[in-house]
Amino acid sequence: MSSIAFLPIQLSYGMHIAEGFLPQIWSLFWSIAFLPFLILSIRYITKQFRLNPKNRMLYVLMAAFAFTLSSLKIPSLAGSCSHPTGMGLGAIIVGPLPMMAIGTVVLLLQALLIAHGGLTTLGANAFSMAVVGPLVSFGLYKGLEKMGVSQKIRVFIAAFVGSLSTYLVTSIQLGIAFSGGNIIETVVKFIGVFMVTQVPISLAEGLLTVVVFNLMSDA
Amino acid sequence: MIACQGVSYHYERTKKGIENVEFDTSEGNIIGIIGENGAGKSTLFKCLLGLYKPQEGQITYKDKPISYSRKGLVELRQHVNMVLQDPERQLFYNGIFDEIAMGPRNIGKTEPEVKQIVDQCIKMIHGEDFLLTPVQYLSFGQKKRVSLAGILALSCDVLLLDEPETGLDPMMQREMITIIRQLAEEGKKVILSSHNMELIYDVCDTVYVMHQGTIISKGPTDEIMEQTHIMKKAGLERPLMIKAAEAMGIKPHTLAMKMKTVNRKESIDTEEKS
Amino acid sequence: MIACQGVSYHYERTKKGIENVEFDTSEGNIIGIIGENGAGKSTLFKCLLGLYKPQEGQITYKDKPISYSRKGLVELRQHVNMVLQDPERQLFYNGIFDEIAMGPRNIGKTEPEVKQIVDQCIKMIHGEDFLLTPVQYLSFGQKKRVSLAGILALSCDVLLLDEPETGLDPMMQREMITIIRQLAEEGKKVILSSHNMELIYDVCDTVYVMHQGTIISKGPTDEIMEQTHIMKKAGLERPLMIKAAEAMGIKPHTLAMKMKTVNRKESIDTEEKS
Amino acid sequence: MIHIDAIAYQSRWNDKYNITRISLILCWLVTMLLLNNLIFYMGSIVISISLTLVISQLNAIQYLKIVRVPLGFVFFTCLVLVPFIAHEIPFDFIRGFQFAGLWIGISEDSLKLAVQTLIRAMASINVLMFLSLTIPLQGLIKWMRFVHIPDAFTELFILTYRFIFVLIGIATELVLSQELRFGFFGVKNSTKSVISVASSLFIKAMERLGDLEASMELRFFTDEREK
Repeated sequence: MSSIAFLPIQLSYGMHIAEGFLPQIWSLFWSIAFLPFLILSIRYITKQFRLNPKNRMLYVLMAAFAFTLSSLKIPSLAGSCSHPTGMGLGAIIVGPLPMMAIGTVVLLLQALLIAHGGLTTLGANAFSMAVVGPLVSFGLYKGLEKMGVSQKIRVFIAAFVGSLSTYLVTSIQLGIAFSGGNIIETVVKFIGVFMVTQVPISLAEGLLTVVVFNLMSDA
Repeated sequence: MIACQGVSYHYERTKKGIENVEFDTSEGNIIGIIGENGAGKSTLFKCLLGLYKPQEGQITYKDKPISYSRKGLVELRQHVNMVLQDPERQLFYNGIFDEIAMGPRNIGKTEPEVKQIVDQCIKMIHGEDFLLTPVQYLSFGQKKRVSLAGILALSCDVLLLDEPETGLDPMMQREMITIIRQLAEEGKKVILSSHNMELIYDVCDTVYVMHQGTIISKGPTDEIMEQTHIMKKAGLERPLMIKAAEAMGIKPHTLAMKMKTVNRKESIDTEEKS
Repeated sequence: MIACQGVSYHYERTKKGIENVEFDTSEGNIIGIIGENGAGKSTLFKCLLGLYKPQEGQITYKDKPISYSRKGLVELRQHVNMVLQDPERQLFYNGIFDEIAMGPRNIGKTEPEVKQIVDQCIKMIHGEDFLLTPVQYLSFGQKKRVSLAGILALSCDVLLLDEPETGLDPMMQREMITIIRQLAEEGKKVILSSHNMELIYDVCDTVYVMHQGTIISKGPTDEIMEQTHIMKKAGLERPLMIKAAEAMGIKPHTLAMKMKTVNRKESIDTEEKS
Repeated sequence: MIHIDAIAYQSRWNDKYNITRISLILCWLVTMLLLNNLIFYMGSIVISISLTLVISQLNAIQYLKIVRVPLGFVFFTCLVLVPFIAHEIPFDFIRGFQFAGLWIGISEDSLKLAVQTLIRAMASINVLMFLSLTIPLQGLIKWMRFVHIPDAFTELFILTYRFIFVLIGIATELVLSQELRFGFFGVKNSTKSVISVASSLFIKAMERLGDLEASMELRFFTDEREK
């Protein structure tokens, strides 16, 4: 038991909204906004499981990979309180639709196993990380492909901007919920505060995704 | 060179760990650590590497207590380092050169120095033949040797090997033994943990027996491994060689000498045929 | 029960694989397959399981060629199945009950039937103590036993074991051997691959020696393993028991008998003490 | 930190009344949020912590060590709530300054908002911890089946729960071996090593795919949905 319980694991906080942080109206709003996407995604993965059972383990490993990234202790990476999410990578490999369910599973496990995020804020977090992020990444990847941009740059931009968009959406969610009448100003405030950690992390996410893609095409 | 004085380390919740461990490398160049799974072998290794800080006792390198500052640990690990059991989990690059060069590069060696170090390490692991093969096409045994070379590149003088023979077929095991012996001859201390009693009996000068976090016995390998009650207590079995000698009513040493003749004859036979 | 006639299977890219393999289980209940890493052992296993379809030759189960249709394979694997070397690659659930129940459930057994099967399998692997522990908190040896139970639950009559002893400490190895013997006594055919010549020599009735994709020798374990040239050719070593006997100038069988007395005496001694 | 799972597994009642307990805790969480009442929040904090300590058999210090990180994060985010940004000086203005035509500062309202949010989040986090420290995920899986969450999602959840332990095991060794070869020596090395660990982990995960598929096929996993 010791070997598992005391892995050098620590919390590294990404841009997840903590349990109970949002007022009830916004918890409800984002949960409802997210629900149709989740239903669509579950329908899609149900069909995919039936179509090709191999997809099941592919999705599982995507989810497990994203979770593991978030629970890894990286020694002495000073100033980092965040981590890459692997969502952009997933979106490029399996498409954005299954990533919505995969992202939700990851968020659920993060909330329950590493107290990162929450249940009442699951809707809000999933909307930014599992819906907008993968959609942006996938859209950019496909869009840039049509424009004839080279693979490496496409992958980088897709992952980088996808990760940034997740953080932008979270800032907007927080801004709207705590605006006190000044929505734009408050959103800008949150964007500014979290920029310090999120921009380097998004860069790392972009780089990581490029490296993985190179390794995959080598192998 | 490296030694433990009364070292205890307990994991927070399970209270397991190691208790009052005395360990030193003064006797013998190849030192074996044996015990069941969970007896504390890897906890001890992690303490020796400064990965865990003992709650009691101290660890000394060349008679000085080790420092747990970032700088102190980097210093320590240039002298004391470990090869993990599973090579798959310690190879990061596609090219063997880059893989072996990783450690030296990280501590800021210049490229000509790196080149020299890598060449040397390749020689030590007898890896000249496959130097240019991408890592993913290597056999398990070759990967294991490359991961050893990656640590040798740090030119440390104490080398911890975690189950160096696991997963190797008999020929590769023999090659690994040859390499271990060579390292010891060059003056390095090799500390190895293993479940293979024959291997330990074959290569180790000294052996430490662990059981439930404590060292229940230490001494010259042949003396310790002959003692049924110690081995039984530790959940181990005496090496076949010793049992066979007992069955025949002779000394294990005598059998070992006779076996050497057999082995020598065998290799001569094979050479003649080929 | 299961047999190969002139089976060849080559990998598309590397051209490696197995060539003209003749294999059957008529002699002996525990059959060993030995050879270097890459000699073709796991390719043969995959062919026997219908995971690979041989390019030449055929595989028969109870004298009927196996069918590679979806239905045929499901049918086959209810009789012939395999336990992988690394339990981490085989365990799908955190709950041990669900893990063992997975196979039976998938072939449509009802829950009461499943419950009965799982109970039986738990007993076979002596796993009553840790039945309720989630898989992630089991020791390596326990995981290995659970992965065995997951296959036993299919109540197949031919069981392939890939290096069943790797990573186990001596006591757990002995436990694994006991389980293997029990299975054989119950009338199952056990086919195992291993690098541990002592294990093979100890438990197998028949042994197949593979080298570069072909079977270079087969026969009763003691006869085959005594032959230096075969073992050398396959890149293996004769078991220590045989070498020791040769060194003493006696028959391996005589030594084995004497060893049994030693082992028996040892366990009696320990029992008295405890 | 994943030892929350180990604690839940070792807690009293780890296998008892899981479905009821989960349903009750979820109701508690939602009711608390809906009532939005300070006294109710305070009461919740006291009750949830006491219950957690009793059932999980943790002592107060161990518990604090676990909640320290999420609470610290919430506290930090609440600090961000304190300063307001507005075009006009609010009537309950306390202190601040004007910058580029905007007022930045603290008002009674913004302070109150921050404190309220902090208390609400603290209460909710403690209730969530009560759930995750006293009910193992195995129980949650039962609950998910009980309330008929679609099979595919539950399946994805169960298998992911299993494989995070496998991947964390691999990742831990990858990090260890980087650490031993000075991979985290300096910022530049660290960044390189993090990416190196993450990408190796991904490749290893994908390599498993083949094995897992074979392993699934051997136990007819693939046929389950076809019935």
